[in-house]
Amino acid sequence: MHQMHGTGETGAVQPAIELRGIDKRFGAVHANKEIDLKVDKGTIHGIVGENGAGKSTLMSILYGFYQADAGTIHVDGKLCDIKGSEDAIAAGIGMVHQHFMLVETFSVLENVILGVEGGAVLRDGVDRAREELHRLEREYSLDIDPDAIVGDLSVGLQQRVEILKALFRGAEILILDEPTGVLTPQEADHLFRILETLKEQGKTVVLITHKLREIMAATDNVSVMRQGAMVAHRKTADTSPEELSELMVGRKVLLRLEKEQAQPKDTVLKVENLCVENAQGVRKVKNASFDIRAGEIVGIAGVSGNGQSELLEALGGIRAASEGVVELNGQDVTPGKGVDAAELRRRGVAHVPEDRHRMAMVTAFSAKEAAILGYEDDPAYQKGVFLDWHAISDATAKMMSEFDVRPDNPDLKAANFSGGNQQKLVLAREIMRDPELLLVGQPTRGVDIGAIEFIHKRIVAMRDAGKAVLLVSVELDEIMSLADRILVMCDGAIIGEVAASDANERVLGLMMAGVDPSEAKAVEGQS
Amino acid sequence: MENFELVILLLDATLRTSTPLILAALAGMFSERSGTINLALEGMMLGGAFSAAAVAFYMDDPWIGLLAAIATTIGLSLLHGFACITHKGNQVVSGMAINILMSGLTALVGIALFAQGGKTPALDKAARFQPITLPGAEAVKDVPIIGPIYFELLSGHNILVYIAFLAVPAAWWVMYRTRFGLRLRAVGENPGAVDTAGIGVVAMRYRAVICSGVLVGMSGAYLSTAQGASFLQDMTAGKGYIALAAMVFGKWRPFPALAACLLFGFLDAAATRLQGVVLPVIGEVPVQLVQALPYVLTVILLAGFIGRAIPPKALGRPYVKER
Amino acid sequence: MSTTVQLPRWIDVGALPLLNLLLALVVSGLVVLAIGENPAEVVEILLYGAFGYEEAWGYTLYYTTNFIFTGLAFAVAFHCGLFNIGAEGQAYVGGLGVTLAALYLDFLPFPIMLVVGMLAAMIFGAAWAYIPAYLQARRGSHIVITTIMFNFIASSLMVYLLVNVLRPEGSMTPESEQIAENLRLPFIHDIAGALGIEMASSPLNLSFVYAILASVMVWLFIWHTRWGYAIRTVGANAVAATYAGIEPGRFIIIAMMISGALASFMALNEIMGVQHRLLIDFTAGYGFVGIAVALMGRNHPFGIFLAALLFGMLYQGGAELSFEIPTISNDMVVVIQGLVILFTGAMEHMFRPRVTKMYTAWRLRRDAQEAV
Amino acid sequence: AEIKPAVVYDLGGRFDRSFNQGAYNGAEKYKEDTGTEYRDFEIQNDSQREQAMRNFARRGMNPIVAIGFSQASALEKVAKEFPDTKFTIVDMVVDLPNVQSVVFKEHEGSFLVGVLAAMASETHKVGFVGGMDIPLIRKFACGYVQGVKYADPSAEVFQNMTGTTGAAWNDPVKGGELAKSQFDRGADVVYHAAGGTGVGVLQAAADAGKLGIGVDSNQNALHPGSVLTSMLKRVDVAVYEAFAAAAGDNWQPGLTILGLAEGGVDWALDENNEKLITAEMKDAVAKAKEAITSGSLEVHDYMSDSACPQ
Ligand SMILES: Nc1ncnc2c1ncn2[C@@H]1O[C@H](COP(=O)(O)OP(=O)(O)OP(=O)(O)O)[C@@H](O)[C@H]1O
Ligand SMILES: Nc1ncnc2c1ncn2[C@@H]1O[C@H](COP(=O)(O)OP(=O)(O)OP(=O)(O)O)[C@@H](O)[C@H]1O
Ligand SMILES: [Mg+2]
Ligand SMILES: [Mg+2]
Repeated sequence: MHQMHGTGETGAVQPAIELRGIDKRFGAVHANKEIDLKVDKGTIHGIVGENGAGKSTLMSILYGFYQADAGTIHVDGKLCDIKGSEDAIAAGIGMVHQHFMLVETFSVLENVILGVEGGAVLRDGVDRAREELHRLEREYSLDIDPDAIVGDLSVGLQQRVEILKALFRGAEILILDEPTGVLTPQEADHLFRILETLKEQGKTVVLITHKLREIMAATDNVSVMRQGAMVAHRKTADTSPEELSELMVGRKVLLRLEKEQAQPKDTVLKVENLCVENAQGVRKVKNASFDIRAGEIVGIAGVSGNGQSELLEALGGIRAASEGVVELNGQDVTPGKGVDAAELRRRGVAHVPEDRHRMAMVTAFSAKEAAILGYEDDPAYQKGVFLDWHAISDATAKMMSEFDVRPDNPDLKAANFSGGNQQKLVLAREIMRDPELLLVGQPTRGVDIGAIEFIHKRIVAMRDAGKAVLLVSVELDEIMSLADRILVMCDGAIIGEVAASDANERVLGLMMAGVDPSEAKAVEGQS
Repeated sequence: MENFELVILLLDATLRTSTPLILAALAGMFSERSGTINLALEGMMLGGAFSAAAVAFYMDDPWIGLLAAIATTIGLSLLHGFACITHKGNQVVSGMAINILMSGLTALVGIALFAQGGKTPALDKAARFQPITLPGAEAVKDVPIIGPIYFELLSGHNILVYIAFLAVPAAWWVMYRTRFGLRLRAVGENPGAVDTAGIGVVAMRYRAVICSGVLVGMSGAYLSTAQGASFLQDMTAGKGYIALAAMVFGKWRPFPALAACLLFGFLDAAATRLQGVVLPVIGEVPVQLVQALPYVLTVILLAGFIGRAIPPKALGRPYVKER
Repeated sequence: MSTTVQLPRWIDVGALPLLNLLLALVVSGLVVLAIGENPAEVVEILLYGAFGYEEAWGYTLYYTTNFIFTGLAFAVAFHCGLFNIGAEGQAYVGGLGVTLAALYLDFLPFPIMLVVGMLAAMIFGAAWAYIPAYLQARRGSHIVITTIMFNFIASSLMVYLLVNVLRPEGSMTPESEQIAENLRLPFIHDIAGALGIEMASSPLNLSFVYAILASVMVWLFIWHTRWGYAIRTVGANAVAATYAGIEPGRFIIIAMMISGALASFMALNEIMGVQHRLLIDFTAGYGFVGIAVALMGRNHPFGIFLAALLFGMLYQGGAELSFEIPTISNDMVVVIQGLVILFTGAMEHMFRPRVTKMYTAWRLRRDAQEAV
Repeated sequence: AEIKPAVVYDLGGRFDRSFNQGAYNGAEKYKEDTGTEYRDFEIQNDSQREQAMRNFARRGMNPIVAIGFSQASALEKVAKEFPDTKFTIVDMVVDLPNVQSVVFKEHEGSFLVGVLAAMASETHKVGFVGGMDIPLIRKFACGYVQGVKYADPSAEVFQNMTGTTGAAWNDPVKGGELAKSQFDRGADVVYHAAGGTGVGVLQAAADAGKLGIGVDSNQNALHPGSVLTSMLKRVDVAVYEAFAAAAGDNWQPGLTILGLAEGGVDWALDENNEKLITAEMKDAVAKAKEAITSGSLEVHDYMSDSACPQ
């Protein structure tokens, strides 16, 4: 990625998009609060904000997917009444959604022409589309086979189809919602080159991302959202990652955690040559070998999508190993070979998955029902053949008070807790079991600052009590401040290990991008 | 030679028995490819059969009866759509409700109109679809091989039989070669993609169930004004479900569905003729086994033992944007 | 809707279904008007037929018994996220179990037979549910379609057996032999009689008590046992179930087999209780009505009881209706049934968004006032 | 005496243009003749039989006439519960002190139409379509075959049954298909004993320009010129007689058998089919009738030994 040129005289040019007073509620959730936003023509404009800040909602309103409760949208200075995506497309807006909007059983070509078929009978339109597609492919180096079935394509290629869709419709303004979350570093680089080309052609790009590095490298301007409100606009050149993250979370980002030197003891978990495949049979973890000892926190760093999730799920007993051996305190617990999640729990493995909302929570349950998920067999919760709801209620109340879950009502439906509070409940459930081994993914994603500190302290306390912890996080800050040893994963393989004391963001970053550890350190040494 | 004749006659009967299945299976396909489960085929067929017979009786014209049948089934489709598309109700429940409702309503209205225990009066010739003799059929009647095939098998069916068989390539063409078909298939796979492409999901799905209504209306009219000569209570006798099975068996595609309908129709025709026949080895053919065969085959297919039937991805799921 | 304020239970499970039911009845009234009869009179006859005399109560509760069983059957599967449309076939095959037990184990004494008959029904019903359950759990076949197919397969199978195997020599009807006197479930009026209470005779029999017990057991099972918990987890979030070590496939099979067993209890009422022989189509669509009963009762045994009572009333009152008003055949009840299923089942969301909105607005206003 | 009679029809209902309709006609005729109102009920499924009868009995309806053999087991039960109510059952024997059973010698009537069918046939092939496959219907078939062979020993008879359940009485589409299959095989006269299903058989005959033979009621008028004749089974008489006997206080429990001699079965000749029946046919059938009533010709009853002489 090369450095951006400044935009020059902002304000002199007509903004490509102007949003005024956009307001949107989903039931009781106030997703967008009177938002104003100006995006200059021919620029790349970043939007950052924590999970749930309302970024996707705002852009979906601009694209006509949702309707705002209040506010106006101006495109090229003209008031634009966007009632549906049709109007947005007509106004020259294209969007690549966070969750792709593709028909997987269709070919690339069919996906691209959907909605702009050029006639009631497909044939003529298809031929014209094929030519146009070729032109676009060449112009933006978006190589893709127009007749490939989209479901067979990699995520990166699917994203290209989305971009092609927008360009085919003649988009002058392109919105990309977290496009790099699912990409390999190479694919991400390619994407940014494409965006650069678009900009050179005078098109406007709105880029939503969590990665401040990308903002700093690729955008001209940046806007920050927090809890549904737009809190700041900056020229990228005039801001810093520190300032942005402070704006995002609403206070200074936490500094390094104070903690003692680790006192590792016996090996608790031993992983040898572990291979794991995803549902489509693609090998996502490749020959991973490592071990974790009692009294240490091992962190796994990596760009999301590089196999960490599958590794964590396999160790939690949810996904079978296709090869390799896993031992817990010397006993074989290789997932899929007669050992499942329930068995692992009985043996003292607690698991906080990355996607808690989807995997660790049953939102239709009451809080106390959710609080025994995975532990419903615990004798403490039984009274004869029945569940002892009094005991469960008491236990839940205890979890709630200890982890400051609000409101502290065990009978409230889980769905009625905010995202952060749901997560605290899950953490409480798993950590308060006092397990031998804690597997934890993204422990602080979406929780507020106060809670982050609290959770970090609890994890360190577990370590100090002689437990083993495996931490997966894409936040390098978090990994570096919590872990005692850091393993870096790239493309399914563990490509290296760094002691926390030696780690810094650049080395880890290079390794995460697949650069060999020794080389990474050499590069680092030169700078 | 005699066997040849028998086979021709059996196939001839197969065409007659599979016609309502073909029309209904195509109807199911249009609805389900757009993401709306249509268990209501049975009830709609019944409603269509009733309207066709009743109106044909009053007007003495099968074509007006057919129109009435189609109007009725479109109405029912819209009701189904209103429950499942507009109000995001459960599609299975809505289908079952329509089936039960029509089973009662046709009889009730029939009694109110004709006081014959839910039947409609027998239709005379003018009020029914009559067999059509294809050009030259009489001429080749006595030519060996060609005669039986052309005269017995291909000629001499009523117009709805020919419409049903022509509807299959037509449906294929619409599904795979037109803008409407592309959008329809897309909305059954990923309504989000259709929505973001600037196409209304709800309108698209309504159009699909209306197509479904048109086809199933013809199927019902065939039962009461072409194959039969009056409506009687529950005369569909599970044909709607067989058509549904054929559609699944045909993996939600027109030509394979046609093949499934012909197979099921053939089984039905054969069961009629195999009755009481003692075959070597097997002994007397249990008619019930032959009758159950379509269902058994469909289950085996669904279990993935012969190929795989993958339904449209969004099938059965209402399109919910804002949770 | 999840992001809005939660509706209080009395609206969610009380007012909304009632509103839908009311609409169904209004439309039914219009149908009655359309065929030239007086809806008020129809309602009167319906109510009189269902509750107006002692015997009517017996009939109403006899139908209710069937609906409780099939409603519970649907509900248990539904809690596991499964749409079991196969209660009809499961009950039919369950009836085969009862009949075989009664015909071949007739040497067993009465009280033992009560249990054996029940077990036989359960085993057969559960076994019939097992196949679609297995196909869903292990091979991903859609349970809605497979259970529909299995209804038809059951129907063919039973016709074959009744015509070719179970029909006694020389009999013209495809029915099994009568089951022995001492194997029948006692009628409630007989039990009452034995206790010295005079009661009009009706088909209401001991299986009604089974139905009440089954409701309590289902309630305990679903909300107070680990298995019930596991089943609900699978139904609400299969991914979370896997995470928790609850294997969805296993509980899909368990839930479906329990569902099939519950459906098969209908055979106790019909065969051991009333018909005393296996006959063609004795299930008479009760299995399908069970879907409506469960949905109306919000899949809770108490709600199911109330909904079953409603349908029992419709059935019995409807029979009276077709006796009293010749132009209204039994089909009127079928129409009402269809409308009730349509409005309370398929269109259950019709009023919900509006009611939710109104309630949310009211709540927000109230909260705002309280905050002041 | 004042009576409150009631009729419970079998599946197929009072307008099946056949068996049940015969009963309806009998009841209607009685009402016309005497002004006595009656109640009737069409059952929709097997479970309703008992309830219908019990309902009538409880309301004091008396006598109650049950149409069809399927009613037997339900009637047996209800009759025991209401020993003071008079029950009449048509087509089946129920041995109880308050039950009168009326059965017909359908084989005799079928014999006559068999004679006519054989004489009307030009292809020497005739057909039979039965409803539900039960001994009673085989009895029809067997009598018919005997009649055909009597008139034309070389003739071939195709036989089909519609089904094995009650639904077989009410499936005209299937009936039509069966008739077509028999025409395809060369038959040109088809006799049905299939209740409502037979409507489809006669329709198919009319459509194909062949001849059908009706059953139970006089069905000649359904397709004038295409229905050769109808085998009359005087269910109407049975119902009428039951009502009349109860009113005249001479109703007797026990078995009544109605054959040719008693006028319980016959063949139909009216303006709709007079052109189809030649004088020769009339003579032949009259001769056969005479022989049967006099006892010189015995038509084998299938139900006596569950077999039909070939
Ligand atoms: N369709 C919807 N229905 C109801 N609530 C929604 C819907 N979409 C989003 N929300 C809610 O609106 C709020 C903002 O969500 P949004 O998806 O815009 O956040 P985001 O900033 O894009 O977060 P992320 O970084 O996780 O993508 C959240 O509380 C979310 O739960
Ligand atoms: N899916 C949901 N269903 C019902 N109510 C919800 C849902 N999500 C959020 N809410 C309600 O909306 C409120 C705000 O939720 P949201 O997740 O946006 O909170 P938040 O500001 O992100 O808090 P946190 O920082 O704890 O995640 C919650 O208190 C909750 O009552
Ligand atoms: Mg987002
Ligand atoms: Mg949040």
